Formats: sequence, C-alpha cells, structure tokens
Amino acid sequence: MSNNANFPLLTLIMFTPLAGAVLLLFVNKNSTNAIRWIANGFAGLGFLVSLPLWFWLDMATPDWQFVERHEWIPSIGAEYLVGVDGFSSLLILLATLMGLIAILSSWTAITTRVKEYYIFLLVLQTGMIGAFVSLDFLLFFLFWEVMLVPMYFLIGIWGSANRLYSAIKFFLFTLVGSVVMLLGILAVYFYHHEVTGIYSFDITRFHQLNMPFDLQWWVFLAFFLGFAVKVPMFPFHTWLPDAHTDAPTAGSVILAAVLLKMGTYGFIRFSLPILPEATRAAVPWVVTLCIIGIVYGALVAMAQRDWKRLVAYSSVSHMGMVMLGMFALNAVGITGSIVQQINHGISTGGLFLLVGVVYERRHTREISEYGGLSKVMPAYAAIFLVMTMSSIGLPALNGFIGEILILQGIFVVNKIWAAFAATGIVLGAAYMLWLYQRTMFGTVDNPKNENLPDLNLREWATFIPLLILAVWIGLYPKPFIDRLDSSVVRVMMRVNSADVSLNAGAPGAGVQSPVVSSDLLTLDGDTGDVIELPVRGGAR
Amino acid sequence: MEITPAHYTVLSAALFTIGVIGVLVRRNIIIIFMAIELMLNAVNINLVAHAQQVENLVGQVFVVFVIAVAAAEAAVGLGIILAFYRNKETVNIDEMNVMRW
Amino acid sequence: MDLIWLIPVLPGIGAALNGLLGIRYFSKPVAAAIACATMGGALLLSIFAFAQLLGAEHREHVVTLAHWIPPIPLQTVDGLGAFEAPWAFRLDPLSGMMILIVSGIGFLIHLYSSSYMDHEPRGGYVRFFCYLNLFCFFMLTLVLGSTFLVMFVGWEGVGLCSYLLIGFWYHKKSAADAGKKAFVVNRVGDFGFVLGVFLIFFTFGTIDFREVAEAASQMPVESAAFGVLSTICLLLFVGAVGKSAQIPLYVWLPDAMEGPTPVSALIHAATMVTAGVYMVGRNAVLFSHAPMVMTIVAVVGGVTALMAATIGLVQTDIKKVLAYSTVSQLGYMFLATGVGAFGAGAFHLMTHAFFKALLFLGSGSVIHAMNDEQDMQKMGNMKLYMPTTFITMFVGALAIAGVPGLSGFFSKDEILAKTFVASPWLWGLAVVTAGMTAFYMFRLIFMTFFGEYRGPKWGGDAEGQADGDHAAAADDHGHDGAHVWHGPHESPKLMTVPLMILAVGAAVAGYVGIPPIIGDFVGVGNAIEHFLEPSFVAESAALAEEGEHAVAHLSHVVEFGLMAFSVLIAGLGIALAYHLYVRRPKRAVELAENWAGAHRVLTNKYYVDEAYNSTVIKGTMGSARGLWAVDRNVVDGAVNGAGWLTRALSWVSHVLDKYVVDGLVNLAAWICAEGSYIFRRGQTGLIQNYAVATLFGVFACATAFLVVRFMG
Amino acid sequence: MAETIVFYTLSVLILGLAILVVTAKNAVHSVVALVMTFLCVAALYVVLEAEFLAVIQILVYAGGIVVLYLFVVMLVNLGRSPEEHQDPRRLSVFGLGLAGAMLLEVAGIVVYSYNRSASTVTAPAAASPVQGNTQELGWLLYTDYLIPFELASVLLLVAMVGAIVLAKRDL
Repeated sequence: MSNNANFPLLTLIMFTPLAGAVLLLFVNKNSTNAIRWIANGFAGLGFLVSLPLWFWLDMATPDWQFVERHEWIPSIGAEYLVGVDGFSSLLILLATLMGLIAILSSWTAITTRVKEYYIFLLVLQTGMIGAFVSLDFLLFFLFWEVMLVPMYFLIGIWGSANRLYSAIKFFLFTLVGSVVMLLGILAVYFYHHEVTGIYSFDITRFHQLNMPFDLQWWVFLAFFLGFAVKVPMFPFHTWLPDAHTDAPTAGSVILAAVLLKMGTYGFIRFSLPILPEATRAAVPWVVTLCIIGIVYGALVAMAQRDWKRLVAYSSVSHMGMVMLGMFALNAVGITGSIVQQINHGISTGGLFLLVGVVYERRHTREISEYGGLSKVMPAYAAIFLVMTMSSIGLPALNGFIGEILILQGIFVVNKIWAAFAATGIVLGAAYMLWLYQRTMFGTVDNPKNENLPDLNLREWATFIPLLILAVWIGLYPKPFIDRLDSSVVRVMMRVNSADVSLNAGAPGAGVQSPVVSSDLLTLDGDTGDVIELPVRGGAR
Repeated sequence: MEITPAHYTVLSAALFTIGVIGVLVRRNIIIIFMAIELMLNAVNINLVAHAQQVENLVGQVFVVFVIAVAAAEAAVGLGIILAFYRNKETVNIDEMNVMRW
Repeated sequence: MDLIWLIPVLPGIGAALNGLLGIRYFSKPVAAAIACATMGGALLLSIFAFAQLLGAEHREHVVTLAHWIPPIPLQTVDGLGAFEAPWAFRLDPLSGMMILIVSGIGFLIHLYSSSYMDHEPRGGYVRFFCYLNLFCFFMLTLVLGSTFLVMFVGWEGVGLCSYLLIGFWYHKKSAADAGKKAFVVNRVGDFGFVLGVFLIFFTFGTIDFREVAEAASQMPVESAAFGVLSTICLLLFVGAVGKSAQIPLYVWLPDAMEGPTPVSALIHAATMVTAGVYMVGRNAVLFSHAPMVMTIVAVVGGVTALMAATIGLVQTDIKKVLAYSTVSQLGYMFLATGVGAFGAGAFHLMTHAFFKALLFLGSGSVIHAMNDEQDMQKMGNMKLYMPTTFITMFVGALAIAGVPGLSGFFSKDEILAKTFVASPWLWGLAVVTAGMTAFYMFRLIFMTFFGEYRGPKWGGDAEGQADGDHAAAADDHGHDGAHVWHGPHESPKLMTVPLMILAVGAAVAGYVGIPPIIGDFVGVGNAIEHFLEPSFVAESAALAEEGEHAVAHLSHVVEFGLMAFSVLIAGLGIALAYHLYVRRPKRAVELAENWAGAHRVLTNKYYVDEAYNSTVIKGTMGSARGLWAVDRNVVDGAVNGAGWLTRALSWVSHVLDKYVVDGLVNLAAWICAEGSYIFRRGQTGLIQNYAVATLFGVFACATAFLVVRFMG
Repeated sequence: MAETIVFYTLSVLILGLAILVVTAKNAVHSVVALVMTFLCVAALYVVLEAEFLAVIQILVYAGGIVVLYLFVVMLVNLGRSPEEHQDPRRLSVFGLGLAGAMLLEVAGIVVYSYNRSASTVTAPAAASPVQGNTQELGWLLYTDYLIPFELASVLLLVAMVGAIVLAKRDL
C-alpha cells in the first residue's frame, strides 16, 4: 500500500475517537458499563487504525506522507491539510497508545459523570492527533485550542481538592501563550502574502520563507511564549505541578505523555524551521533556561512531600532536557530530543499511572502515608522500579538513549552547558530513589497499607505496553531513530543554512558552529542524495 | 334567469361569511371547527362552479385535495380538543389562553 | 568465540525467568537450580572462549550483534563524524581474565547462596537469585563491552543490582539508605564518566575502545600541559573513583555491607568494585598519555589504601573490617595502575577477587553460625566449632597479608616493586598499608577464631553442643523449624565447598604471575603480565615495542631487599595482632583507652560521613527546600499575583459595569418596557381577537381595492 | 329554468342550515344542521355536473367527518354550558359587523366584475382519453396530480397518527 494512496488514513485516525464520543452521546448515562466498554473499544480501535503509520511509513522519502488536502476556508487560504513525517507519526502513535491506556486506567477510578468523562477524553484524543497531523497553521491552532477545553473540564470536574484553581490556572496559562502565538502566526501569514501574493497557512510554504531578522525575532518570541508555556520551560512551569496534582490519573497521564509534547513539537515543527536565524540567536538564552529548568526542577522535586507533585517537577526537569537537546541544533541533539519526548511519555506517563493505582486504593498522595509497599504489592513495586530506572536514564532502558544523545549533542556545542545539564542525572537519581525508598522500602508502618491488593489484570494491561516499549527503546532504538531521519534533516536544512556563528556570546565555547552542508545528508545512508527541500506535501 | 358563476360565487361568499361569523362569535371550540368546515365548503362550491364554467376538471381535483386536508384537519383538531378537554375540563376558547404573554 | 555474547545473556535469561515467572511460581530449589545452571553455562562458555583465545594467534575478537544507536551525524574536532553505538562485545586478554573471574566466582557464590539464603521466605529467595543473576548479566556486559556505551550499560546495571541487593532487606531502613547512598554516590562518578565519554567522542569521533586507543597513541604524551587527553582521563577516573570506592567517593562501600554476605563477596569485593580498575586498565593507552592524571590516580590510590587500612584497624563488625580492607586493596590496585603497572593492577585484581571473596564467604559462614551476629567482640574460639571455615579463612588471611607462597604475596609484591621505581614515597605508604593489612586481618582471625567464646549462650545442653563435629552431624543446618539456635556450628556442604575451592584459588592463583626475580630461577616468566600486555597498548605501538621491553628494572638485590622488607612488615603485623588479641587481650583495650582520641576518630571513620552529611546532603536538601519555597512563593507567587491583580481590575470593572454600563442598558430596557404598555394591552391571548384582526386586514384590502377601482 | 329553481332552493337551504349551525345552542343540533348543509352542497355538486365530488362529499363529510364531530360532542360532556365564561376583551360584535361588511363588499365586487366582463373565458380541457366525470377526474389525479395526490395520502397518514397520539389517554 503506497503512502499517498487516496485512503484518508489520517482523517480516520483523527476522527475515530470523535466518533466514539458522538456515539457515547446517545448512550444512557446510567449504563456506565456500556459507556466504559464503548470508550475503551473506540480507544482501542483508534490505536489499531494508527498502527499503519508505523508499518506503512516510508523512511526513505523526505516528503510529507499520507497527505490530504481539501479546501476549508478558501477566502483566507486556510486548508484542511494534513500529513505526517517520522516525528509526528511517532507522536501520534504515542498519543493513541497513551490515550488507550489512560482510558483503560480510569475504569474503576471514575464513578461520577462517567459519560461526560469519557466523551471529554475522546475529544481530547482527537484534538491531540489533529494538532500532530495538521500541516496548515490555522488548522493546527484550531486543534491546539480544542485540546484545551476537555482538559480543563477533566481537571475541573474529576480532579482532587484544589481542582478549580488548577484547572483555571492551566487554562489561562495556555491561553495567554496561545493568543500571543496566534499573533505570531498572523505575522508570518501576512509576511508570506506580502512576499508571494498568496494567502496561505500551509507550513510547507512557511518553511521556505526567509524573513528579515527583526521580524523573525519578534515572531520567535511570540511562538516561544506559546510553546514554552506548554512544554513547560522554567519560568512558565508553575501551572504544571498544580494541574498534575489535581488532575485525575488519566488526565495526568495524557497531560504528561502527550500534551507537554505539543510544546516541543511546536518548536521543532514551527519555530526552528520557520525562524532559523532567530533560533540560532536565541540558543544561549533558551539553553540557559533549559539548564536552570533541569537543575531547578530536580531540586524542587526533591523537596516535595506529595507524590504526584514530585513526579510533576521531575517532568519539568526532563522537559528541560528535551529542550536542551533540541537547541543543540545538531542531528544528534534533535534526534535525542525527539526520542526523549517519547521516553518521557512512557516513563512519566507510567509513573503517573503508578501513582494513580495507589491513589485509587488509598485516596492520598502524601508520600509519608506510604512505606513498605514492596511487601504488600511486590509486582507494583517491581514495575515502579523499572519506571523509576527508565526515568533516571538507566542504560538498557529507554531514558538512557535520549539522555545520552541529548548530552552528546549539546556537548559538542558547549562543554560547560553539558556539564551543568549532566548534574541533572545525579539529582534525578537522588530524588527518584529517595521517593522509591520512602514509598516502597521500609516496614509497613501505616496499618491502612497492610491489606492493599496488588495489581489486577486490567492494571497489568495498562503497564505491559509501557514496559515493553521501555525495554525495546532501551535495547534497540534503531527503528525509532531511523524514522526520524527525514524530520531531523528537514529542521537541520533550515537552521544550519546560514553562516551565523552558533556560539556568538556563549561562554567558554571553544567549538566551531555545526555548520552542516549537504554532507549531512549523504552521511545518512537512508536519505541518500535527496537535497531538495520537501516542497508541497503530496506532490509525489 | 340564467344561473351564472356569479350566483355561485355570491352563494359561496355568503356561506363563507357565515363560517367567519361562526368562528368569530362562538366560544365553543367544536362549533368553531364546524364553522371552519363551512368555510371550506364555501371554497369548494366556488371551485366546482368555476371548473364547470371553464370546462376544466382541475378545479375539481383541488376540491378532492381540500376535502382530504379538511379530513386531516378535523381529525387532528378534534384530537387536540379532546386532549385539551381532558386537561382543562373546558372547550371554551376564552379559557384557552395559556400561551398568552 | 562468536558466542561470547551468550556469556552475559545466559545469566540474563536466568534473571528473566526467575523474575518474571519464578517469584510467583518457582519453588526454592528450582529457582536456585536455574540461577546456578545459567551461571554454570556462562562459566563453561567463558572457559571455552578463554581457551580459544589462548590458542588464537591474534588475541582479540569483536562480535557485533546489531546497531544499538544507529549512526547520526555529529560535529567533532576533526569535522563531521557520526555518533553511533553498536551492541558489540570484545574478547581480549583483559576481558578474558575478567569473565573467568566473574563467572567463576559468580558461580561459586551462587552455589554458596543457595544454602546461605535458605531461611529467606520463598519469594525473597527467588528475588535474591533474580537480582544475583541480573548482576552477573550486567557485570559480564561491562567487561565484555566493546565500546564505552556498552560498558556503561553494564556499569550502570551493576550499580542498579548493587542498589537492589544492598537494599535486599528493604524493611531495614539502614539497608534501604545504604542502597540509595551507593546508587547516588555512583551516579556522581557516572557524571564524570559520561562527560568523559562525550569528550572522547568529540575528540576522536568514536567510542570504540580499540579505535580510541589507536587514535590516542598517535597523540603526544601530555607530560607538560593538562590537555584534552588529561581531561578525558580525569573525567573517566572520576567514574572509576565512584565505582571502585576511592577517596572521596568511598563512603558507600562500608554501608553496602547491609546487603546479604554473598552479595558483599560477589559485588563489593570480587567484581563490581573492581570495575573502576578494569576501566582504567581498559583505557591504559589513554592514561599513559596523561602522566599528570596518572600521578593523581597513584596518589588517590595510595592515600585511600592507607586511610581505609587505618579505619580497618579498629572496626569490630566483621564485615566492616573486610569492607575497609576492600577499599584499601582497591587503593592498591589504583596505585599500581597509577604508576603505570597496569598488569600488576589487574593481577592484584584477580588474586584479590579470590581471597576477598573467600574471606567474605567465610565471614558469612561465621555470621550464619552465630545466628546473624556480626560483632567480633561477641565471637571467639570459633575454630572449635567450624574447622573448615577456620582453615579456609586462615588461608585467605595469609594470602591477603602477603605471606610468601600465597597469591597475595606475588601480586602485592609486584605492585610494591613497581611503585618503588616510580616513587619511594608512595612505596612507603604502600608498605605501611601492607603492615596494617596483615595486622587487621589477623586481628579479625584471632578475635573470631581464637580466645574465649564471648557469644551468647544457646538453648539446650551447651556441653553436648560444644563438640563442633557433633553439632554439624546432628543438624547440618543449625536452625530447625522452630528457629531455636543450637549454638555455633559448621555450615553445610554447599557453603563449605565453595570456600574450599576459593581457598585453593587464593593459595595458588599467584603462580601465574611469578616475579622475574624468582621466575628466573625456576624458569617461568611472569605469565599473566605477558598475557595481558596486548590489552594495555595500542596495536601499532605493541608491534613497535615488541623488542625493547626493558623499562627501568630494579636490580635483583634491591628487589630481593624490598620483598624481604615487605614480608617482614607483614610478619610484624601478624605478630602484633597475635600479641594483642591472643596473648594479652587486655593490652588492646588499654591501648584504645590511652589513645582515646585517635581511636574515636578511627572508629568514626574520620567523620567523613558526617562531613558529607553536613555539607553536600544538607546543602542539596537545603537548596531543594529553598527552591521549593521560591517556586511556591516567588515564581508561583508572581503568577498568582498577576491573577490577583487581574481580579482586582476585574472587580473595578465589575463595579463600573454594574452601575454605569449596565445601568445604561437597563435604562434602555426600562424605556422600552414603559413605552410598550399600550401595545402590550392588545395582546389578549384570545384567538378570536387575532382572527378579527386578520379579517380586518382582509376587509382593509378589499376596501382599498374598491376605492381604487371606483374612486380612482 | 329548472336549474334556477334548484339553485335557489338549495342556496336557501344551505345558507339557512349554515346559520343554524353557527347559532344553535346545543352542539348536537349544530352537528345535525351541518350534516344537512353538507348534503345540500352535495346536491349542488350534482347540479354542477360534479357527480364524483358529490359522492365524495357525502361519503367523507356527511359519513366521516360529521360522525367524528358527533363523537367529540358526546365525549365532551360538559356539566356547565361551554360558553358560560366570556372574556370581556373579546371583539365578537366588531367581528360580526366586519364580517357583514365583508360580505357586502365581496358580493359587490363579484357582481360588478361579472357584469363588466360578460365574455367568459373557456379553457378547453386537455384531451383526455376517457369519458365521464369520475373517469376524467381519476385520470387527472393519477397522471398530472399524482405527486400531490400521494402527498395528500401521506398527510392523511400523519394526521391519523397524530390524532391517535393526541387522543390516546396515557401517552
């Protein structure tokens, strides 16, 4: 089956969850089991229909694949233009898988307003997939905003104690960022019209723009605000711990595993290739924020007494690492960054699931309430151990691959940066192991913990895919890395095209800038000698 | 004296007016419905007379439709009356003012 | 030799079986059998591979399984390179020796554990073997890895297993703490190690050991300036310091004794802790190009050896003594590598593996016999109850003390000789350490096996149990179902047989490395050093240096003198121990009282842990709490402040809106409402009135028609 | 001449009975007068050579609809007079006057316009393959007016369903 056959695969993937949500509308809200089965069924179906993205993706072509193009709002040039490359296909697979797991994990956790809950989760799913497949900036923005609403309700209705505060905070933070981002989008849009005379939001066109530096800088700042809030980067992170702490388990899982990736996805897909000069100029600033984020997130995590909040702060630290690799602006760094995004989805998603399991049994997240769980829940403790190790980057598990690529990538740019970032490894081990010790080790002091049941079959089913993926990526990440080639090359072509020194103003950088020419492409056996810019998706 | 369509039209107008008066004056809604039937009959007479005048049967075709609609109207209208009566114990149109401002 | 990848994978399979199925389904014997069988398989494969290696012309074999990280273009010093990491394993003399040690001693310890851990509940028992197998998997990966990253897999993996096994009895807070401490301290070392690896890639464009060595051998020796090679070596050495418990990161190893004793023997004596030494030896070419770092290595090694030995002098916990002894012996190995005697370091690594594993297992046997009592002050005269353990441990003690004829003598003597050439000062340190080693080892032996029995009384007839043979025969386990302790007793066969094997090893392992001065007489060369040589030099350099192997050698007289002196010192140490702990035990107590200050400093291990606690840990936790406060109050406060400001503004707007803007709207509505009064009256709700209105409309139309018609 | 007599006779009967319909105090009397009116109208149809319609008139109106009215009148068996309550705001008298004026006006217009254009336009009927009123009517209904005819049947169906739904007691 060819990739550009006229089969609307992406539309199918995108709207399968929505179809489930629509179907749920017609189900009596009191037949909760039927609702659960339908929701799980559609989530599973959504994952199944997304599997062709893994098998049918053509790794050799630099073009966009599975492209669909239809008119949407012709008067302003907005189109229904969707397509994927290796990067977005991986994120879509992550989204469908984590969506399935999140829905499966809420079977017994959610008992009130079950129907609305699953509808929101499924709509959220469609929003996420839509954002990942959109090649039209306005369409992307639409889905970007669509995601916000269900998440807001998920936190606000099914959350814990402080849920309204957290939900509103989450909503406002993201909204402020995205409004500014919309301004940036419009600036690019009008500039594109000025240059070409065509009104279009097609990002493959935007990828060919050469905007003046001043404009790039302002647009970069606008995009930065929008995406950095979502990532979240250091000064914009405070919504995250609140949102994570108060969200229901499935919400936290989706939030950590997929929603945060929206920000990094935005950077790689939009900021870097559309605004290459500004990106290069911003490297020292962004990297500084990343490093602060890594160390700061890790240290603050260490001081937490709330289990979920601790994991949330570890997220801040890890996402700092992801951003750091991206802003190394070389192939290893960006590849590492993308791999780490997947890894973070798996390990942090897994950790939130794990917290959810005990939260469902005990209804508390205080670390001091637990202790000695290894004794009563051995299987749980074992899975928690694997996820912890994955999170702190133990080799042969997934986290290591991403971390090593990111750090190696940033190391060739600046050794000092790499050294600072690597302290995150030590601190990461410290806070995660301390958490592990406080919860799993020791004696069972709290009588309420004495009779906790171990994982049941459904809970096992949610963890097994994550465990398999963690080991798979750790031992043999080649299939993942190979399919990122074309995506990374696309970014590299743009950000390294001009002769701007990367390290202007960077401290202690004894390294020349990674100016990469077409050598870069020939080195990769897979991409061969394709040097043309990937123009107009679906042109093949 | 030859009977022209004008005669029929005047008869029809008279019958129609009687119907109108019935609708406007009576307060028993069943009677009002009957008056409506009278008005429909007035129209029918008119149609048939003119059909004969122009020697074209289309007028009669429309009478068939009018009768069909009248039957439908009578059925539904009387149904509504019954339902209303069951709830309000009245068929007085002056007491049917629930949808008023 | 193409199957060498199976050597680590076999125990890995065992671990997976026990971990995935065993904990739930396997009985104790099945789990132990699986673990021992996989280790036995690994041992057989190792022996087989080693034999092939001995027979091969070119003593290096690399097996590449698959891509791990596929090549990705990346800038290096020499232009564009490609960052890649294959799953590749390398068998050469150094790793050949290591796999023999790891799988051999690992196998024996598996056997030993199957009996030692017997009174664990089934789940814990299986879990223990799962961890132990996993450890062997990672350790074998570490030594067989062909690139820095594959080695790092093992490197971190053994750290994980060490964490799990130290914390095996996780319900004890001290055990869990010790495990965490070990992992985090190791991570500090890894921090240096990974940075070193990054710099290696950046400098050489590869992370394969052989290629790095080749490239490094082309670079000038950095004797004057602290260049890039020195930086690499220093960073790698930080990693080695963490893993091999040297100053300043040695603090985790003594705490690690919280783990079960077989674990201490395998991980914290014989194998894992020597990984740092192995890694430095593996990168011998790099290190020999960085003489300044070599000096650092030697000094750190020497000082660690001495310091740990002094602490070992006064410890009373039998395992703590052995732990500090391990730190001290590791210091010896680093001292050797630091003065350029990589072969000697590796040689000592091997002999140390034998006698230290032996000593730990022996101490485990004693602890087992004493019903989990580790304090030597509560033992004594154990030779009566457990003769096999006594004899084997005695051999081990003799070996570590450096008594001529046993393995420790050969390796230690070689290090001393090489150190003397490099620096007499360091030699001085080493000799003093050797004396102390002899002293504290025999202090251990004497306190445990000689003198009066000082332990607790046991149930039943004490007289009847006094006969060791009887105890062993009556109940070869010592703990029957009711957990009544019947007094000290000899351990079962499964425990004593490994002890005996190791004792033989500890006695004879040294004969593969007979120093030339003696070897010349008997006509045997220093086999091991010659064998290991190819691993320590670049291939090109090896060919060039084939002929002239004559580095400054000592004259025979001096060498004999040194040897004699070190033997003398060791003898003095033993004699002193005999004097203080067998002949006049009171004297030892008096000494401790007379030198109370020094004694207190030593028993408290120079207060290093306390210093770390009050600086590093307090600092980190303090900054963590501080930053948390900052995050809550400043960063989040700013957000909430903005929120508050917005709300204040919105309140003002609300007032304005309610009374001004909304007032206008309401005014308009009021006007409309009042003005519509008349029209509202017309809406009667009487249907017929509406019909009248309609009729009136029709009437008006008709009238208009008529008017137009007739008037117009 | 006979036609004239018949016409006038019927006209008087129709109008008289119609007045009786709207004025009768008792609803049953109204219904009876209504039946009579319908029958007279049917007779008028015969005069106008619309025999088929005459039959339909009798069958549907006199036979069907009026029976319906009778049922309803019987069912709505009121204790008090249905017209007891009177809203003071109703405009019956005004309506009555208005209706009379309308009648005069319309009659005037009719008479006037018929007098002015004596020449009546005759549109010959389309050639029809059948003869006789009923046949021709049937022909038209099933050819040119097939769709309206079917729609009428649908309308009747809907009305039937609706009437049942409305009249059913517990729904």
